[in-house]
Amino acid sequence: MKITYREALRQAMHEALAADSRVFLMGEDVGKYGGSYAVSKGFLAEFGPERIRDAPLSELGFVGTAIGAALGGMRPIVEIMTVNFSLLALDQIVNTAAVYRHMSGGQFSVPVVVRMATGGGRQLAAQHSHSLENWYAHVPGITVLAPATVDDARGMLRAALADPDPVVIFEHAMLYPMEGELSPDWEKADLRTAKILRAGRDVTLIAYGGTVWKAQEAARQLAAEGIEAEVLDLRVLRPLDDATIMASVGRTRRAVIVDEGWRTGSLAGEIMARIMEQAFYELDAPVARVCSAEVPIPYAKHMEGAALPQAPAVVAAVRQLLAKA
Amino acid sequence: MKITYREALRQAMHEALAADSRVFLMGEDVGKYGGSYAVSKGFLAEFGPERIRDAPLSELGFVGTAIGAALGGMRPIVEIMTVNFSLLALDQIVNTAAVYRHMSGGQFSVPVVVRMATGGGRQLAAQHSHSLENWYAHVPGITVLAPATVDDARGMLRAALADPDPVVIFEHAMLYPMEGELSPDWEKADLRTAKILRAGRDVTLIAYGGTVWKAQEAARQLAAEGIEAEVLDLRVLRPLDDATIMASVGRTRRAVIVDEGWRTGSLAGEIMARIMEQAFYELDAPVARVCSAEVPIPYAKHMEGAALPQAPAVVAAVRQLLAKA
Amino acid sequence: MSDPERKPVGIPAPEALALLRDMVRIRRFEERCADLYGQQKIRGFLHLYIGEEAVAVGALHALGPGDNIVATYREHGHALARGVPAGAIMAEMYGKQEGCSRGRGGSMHLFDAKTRLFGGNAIVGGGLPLAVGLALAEQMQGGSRVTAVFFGEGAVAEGAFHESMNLAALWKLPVVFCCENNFYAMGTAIERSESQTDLCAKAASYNMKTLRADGMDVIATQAAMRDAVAQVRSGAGPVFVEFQTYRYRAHSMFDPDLYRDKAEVERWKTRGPIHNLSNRMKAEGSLTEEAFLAIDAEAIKEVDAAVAFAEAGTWEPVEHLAHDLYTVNGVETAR
Amino acid sequence: MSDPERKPVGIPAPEALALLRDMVRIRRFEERCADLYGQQKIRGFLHLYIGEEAVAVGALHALGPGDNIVATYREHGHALARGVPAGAIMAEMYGKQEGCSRGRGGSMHLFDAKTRLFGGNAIVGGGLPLAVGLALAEQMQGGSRVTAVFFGEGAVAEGAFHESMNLAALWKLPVVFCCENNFYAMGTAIERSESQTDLCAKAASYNMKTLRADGMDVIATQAAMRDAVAQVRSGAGPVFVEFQTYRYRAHSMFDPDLYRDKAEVERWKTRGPIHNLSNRMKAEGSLTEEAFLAIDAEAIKEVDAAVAFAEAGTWEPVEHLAHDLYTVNGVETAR
Ligand SMILES: Cc1ncc(C[n+]2csc(CCOP(=O)(O)OP(=O)(O)O)c2C)c(N)n1
Ligand SMILES: Cc1ncc(C[n+]2csc(CCOP(=O)(O)OP(=O)(O)O)c2C)c(N)n1
Ligand SMILES: [Mg+2]
Ligand SMILES: [Mg+2]
Repeated sequence: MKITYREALRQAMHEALAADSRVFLMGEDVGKYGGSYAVSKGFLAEFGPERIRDAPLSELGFVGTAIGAALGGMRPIVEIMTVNFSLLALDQIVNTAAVYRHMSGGQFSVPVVVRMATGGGRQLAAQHSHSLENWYAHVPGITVLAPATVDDARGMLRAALADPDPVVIFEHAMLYPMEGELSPDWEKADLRTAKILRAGRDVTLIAYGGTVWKAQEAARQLAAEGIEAEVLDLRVLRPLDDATIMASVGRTRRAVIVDEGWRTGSLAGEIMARIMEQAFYELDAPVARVCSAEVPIPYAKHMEGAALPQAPAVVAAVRQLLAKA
Repeated sequence: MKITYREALRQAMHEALAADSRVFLMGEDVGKYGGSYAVSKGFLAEFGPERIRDAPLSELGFVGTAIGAALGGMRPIVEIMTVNFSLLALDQIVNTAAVYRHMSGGQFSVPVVVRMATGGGRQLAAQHSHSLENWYAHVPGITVLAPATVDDARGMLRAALADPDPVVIFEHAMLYPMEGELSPDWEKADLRTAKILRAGRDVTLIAYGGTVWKAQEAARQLAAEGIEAEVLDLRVLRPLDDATIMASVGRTRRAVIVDEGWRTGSLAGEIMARIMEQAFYELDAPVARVCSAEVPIPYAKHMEGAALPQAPAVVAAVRQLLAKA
Repeated sequence: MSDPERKPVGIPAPEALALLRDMVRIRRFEERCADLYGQQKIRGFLHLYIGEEAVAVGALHALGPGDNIVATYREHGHALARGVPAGAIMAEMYGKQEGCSRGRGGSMHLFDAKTRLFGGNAIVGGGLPLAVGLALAEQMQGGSRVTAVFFGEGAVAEGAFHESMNLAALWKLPVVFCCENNFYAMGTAIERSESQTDLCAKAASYNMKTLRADGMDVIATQAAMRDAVAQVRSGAGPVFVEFQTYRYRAHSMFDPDLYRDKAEVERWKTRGPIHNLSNRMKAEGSLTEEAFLAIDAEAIKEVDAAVAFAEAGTWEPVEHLAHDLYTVNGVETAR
Repeated sequence: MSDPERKPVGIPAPEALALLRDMVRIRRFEERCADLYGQQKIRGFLHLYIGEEAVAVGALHALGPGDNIVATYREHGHALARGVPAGAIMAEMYGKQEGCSRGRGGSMHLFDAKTRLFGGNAIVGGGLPLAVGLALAEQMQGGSRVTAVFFGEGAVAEGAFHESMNLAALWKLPVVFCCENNFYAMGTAIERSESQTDLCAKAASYNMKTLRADGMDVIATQAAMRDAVAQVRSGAGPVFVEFQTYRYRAHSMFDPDLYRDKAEVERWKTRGPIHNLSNRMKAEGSLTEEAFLAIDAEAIKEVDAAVAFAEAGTWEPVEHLAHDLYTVNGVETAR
């Protein structure tokens, strides 16, 4: 069945709201407006203002409120409109949600799910185009997801809500209108494994969220040149699935990581470090990465395009890797 | 001349305040209390409450105020008591200070200096022991410093204030009482280069801030075993001085990075990635890292000690590297 | 409220005409923006100010050229009223390097050093601390500039508002907090976001002077702002001004605008700021229909020229991507 | 203020005795903590509540066992008054695994699920949104628990305070905001941090009910809190209570306490909460000096036992470092 990423997310939330009265959705304009990305359209009428709770502009406050509500027995899904505004709420996520269980000696779990849109590509400029998934992936105590496929958009929320600890879900803003085939596997979406979306023997392209599709595009272009790229969708950014990564790199002996974050301190860098640590002797060439340019993302289309990682840059990186080896 | 790190910082600020009427210090308890780490003790009496400005508990507000004051022609030094509370101010640093010049097409520079204490080791537990230098090092538009020596504590501020763009300075809380010999070189402190603190041919230990001294300690222990470790103090976390790093690793062909951040997404990972990119074929062994355990830092002394990177772990990592090669 | 259309204009005709002209300029400029968005000449987020023109125009006409302005993502009106050339603004929205922010910022990030327009800020509440800092710098330097910061009523729920109000009042800083209360933050009506909808009462709790103005009446907004500016400039500390207004269009071009009663929108439209003033001027004999049409025609001409300027503009070379990232190395490359 | 020591106690003697006992317990416990800090048995930050005992004791005695408590880093008193065993608290400060947070939290992070003590929070203002959330959960589940959140007057300047107050008032949540106004935030006196030092006036601007109590008089704190809790439990929405109090000791063990007048400290000491109550009880004949000494001796015995318990406690094995990081894999190792 064909379905959009947005619709898959909507179905997932709808199912959760219908199934468990402890689940509620809170965030700016999730109700009356219908969600800034229209993911919760129609929910207010169906579930009412208590459970589809429009919050005032107070990211720190309502994210902290969701954490407290989770401690109080609810299963909140809190939506931060975009990752850009999540900086205002970071204190509550890092200093409360993430540490709470450990610091209390295991007495309290915090079953909160935090959703937010991320990424650039819509000419929204410097303050609205961040990709800070790497920052979240750095924080012990939380689980970080980046659904890139309609299967994961449909399946991950259920697993996230079943998880007794804080889970942060990044939805790449460019993916909402994307259509895909929903496979029966969506019900098996887990919070632990990476997934090979395309098999290939020459190089592994490692990506997550929005860059998965750029990697796929690059793989198609490379195939035309006779280069068989394997495309690995990380899916889960914390904990990283080292086993799947290393198995793939062990087979292909080369890897390029495609990451929309700024290069320095990117998640791509972390994966390179892990490959260095765990598969150094299996590499035929140094792992490469294609990231965003290290600038605030500009508004103008051509400049934004130049700042973000694109398929041709991935293709070029692969060619260079193969030339070097 | 022997001097403490705290005193070196104090002298640097004193000099700046005395030399330039545009410079002022703002932060929680910098005045009447004398600074939570006593760095600004006595300043209030000397410079008055306008220029030694106690701020209410409002990290977002007063950091943004400092940014605005910088735009308005002042040269603010804003002190965030510790990196832990800086999460509350991150929005202003990332979404205003860092992007301002680029996004305005080069019309406005933001000459603000943000100082903060960082790190663990004093049994202050999960909410007071963060090391998030890597997050700041990820952000284009700012310069990030980690003075580890009394020379840098004394010298970096002058350079930071002379810089027309935002500079963030991390002072490791364990270093304040540390004594060191102030060398005449302090006046040459720049905001671009890493520094070799100890020369050695067998392995490069790369560290910054508080871990510099753990690396030094490890180097001393290794020397007793006949292993000559080079100790590289990064000093500047953004931009990273790749040239000095690669030159050292090119000589020693092995490196261990010592970083108090949590391992996943650590600055150590970034440096490993860069070495992979730039010096892969010169390596005799995969680069290793010694980081903090990925847990909220616990209060109990032995647990905190086990969570933070320590010299013996560095020694062990080096031994393992050499055994492998 | 008494019928605003009967109130005497009460200021000299040339001044009133200047206000009228700026409101018409903004209206025509933004109507064209909406068209151009449809044509995909303008992209990204576009937030129109249509209906609210009296606020920016009245407020900015009460400020001097040395004063500082900090605005939001809904700031075309402020930039135009401040004197940023319409061409530079339009070029910015096209993403051309002749734009007032070199095409880097777009609609939400208009900057202009010359007129002391410190942006365009797309983080709700993000401009408030900045304004406090500009005011602090002024106070410390013994200058007489006033800083005016604009923000929506939605921003009042943010911690940034609270911290900024407290700092400004505590330190008696020369800043005017200009709250553009258009009663909605995206789809959220003020009753659903504020436990206390009397925003002046909120502001007063910081021991700050407050004023409320009919934001549909440019004479009233200017008068209130003059009052506020005079107090602030005299050293009496900050003032909070609530401008009650309404946006006639959706929040942004992505907004289906399903959360408001059409009747409510229509009701507010009867109070439109442009005919509010023009009718009063006509009643008093200081404006003829021809004169009004001439103003309108001139505004349209200005917009045409702005569009032509933007169309003729050039694209920043992609090699300049990392320019202006740092001041020292103007051409530092991203790495 | 009329002489508090002349006011009738006004509650039954057994109740008054219970209040007195808890205040003495806290006082003796904390005096020992200070000693133990000198001996380096306790490390990290240690914030003493000495002088402020009437606040936690009065407030917690007005709550039921099902209610939720959210506290700050200055929370020994709250934990003790809430019924967390003194031994578990002392062991926590020793860093022993018998501590109420397994030795992971120390003085600033006392947790106890059984008595619904949701910490100990070392981020100023950090507990407020959490409390709002606990209250929201309660409201949504139709329960009758009240959440009491404690914070200093310094926290009132934080955005977190403002956002939390607005959310709670807007949604009429069952939470009592207990502001422990000891007039200083570290070295910063309230006049230097708040443009409006009347905190009830600030709180009232959220359309929230407010109460002010003499925080040195446990009868008054309990009465105010009972009032607040009754209103909140009746569904009338949140209440803000300002307890005016004073800390006799420095902010933390690192604080040289140079920002306060010694005379000011001495003046407040004459209003000490313990002798305030004990003298009134004695005057009314409901307490003899012997009975008081017996209470004191009992408290000292309890503290001795707590110390012995802590001393006998064991260190968590370092292999357990990553336990409790996630719930699913209770023993997931850090990697
Ligand atoms: C911190 C933050 N949160 C959320 C948003 C998304 N957003 C943009 S405008 C807006 C509504 C703001 O309303 P208001 O302050 O009343 O200004 P108006 O748009 O009505 O002029 C929201 C929620 C944002 N830009 N920044
Ligand atoms: C967000 C944050 N900023 C700064 C600090 C450092 N700090 C700890 S306690 C304190 C003073 C708080 O004063 P108040 O809220 O009045 O509580 P009190 O200590 O007087 O009980 C400060 C500045 C902190 N812990 N958290
Ligand atoms: Mg609005
Ligand atoms: Mg206090």
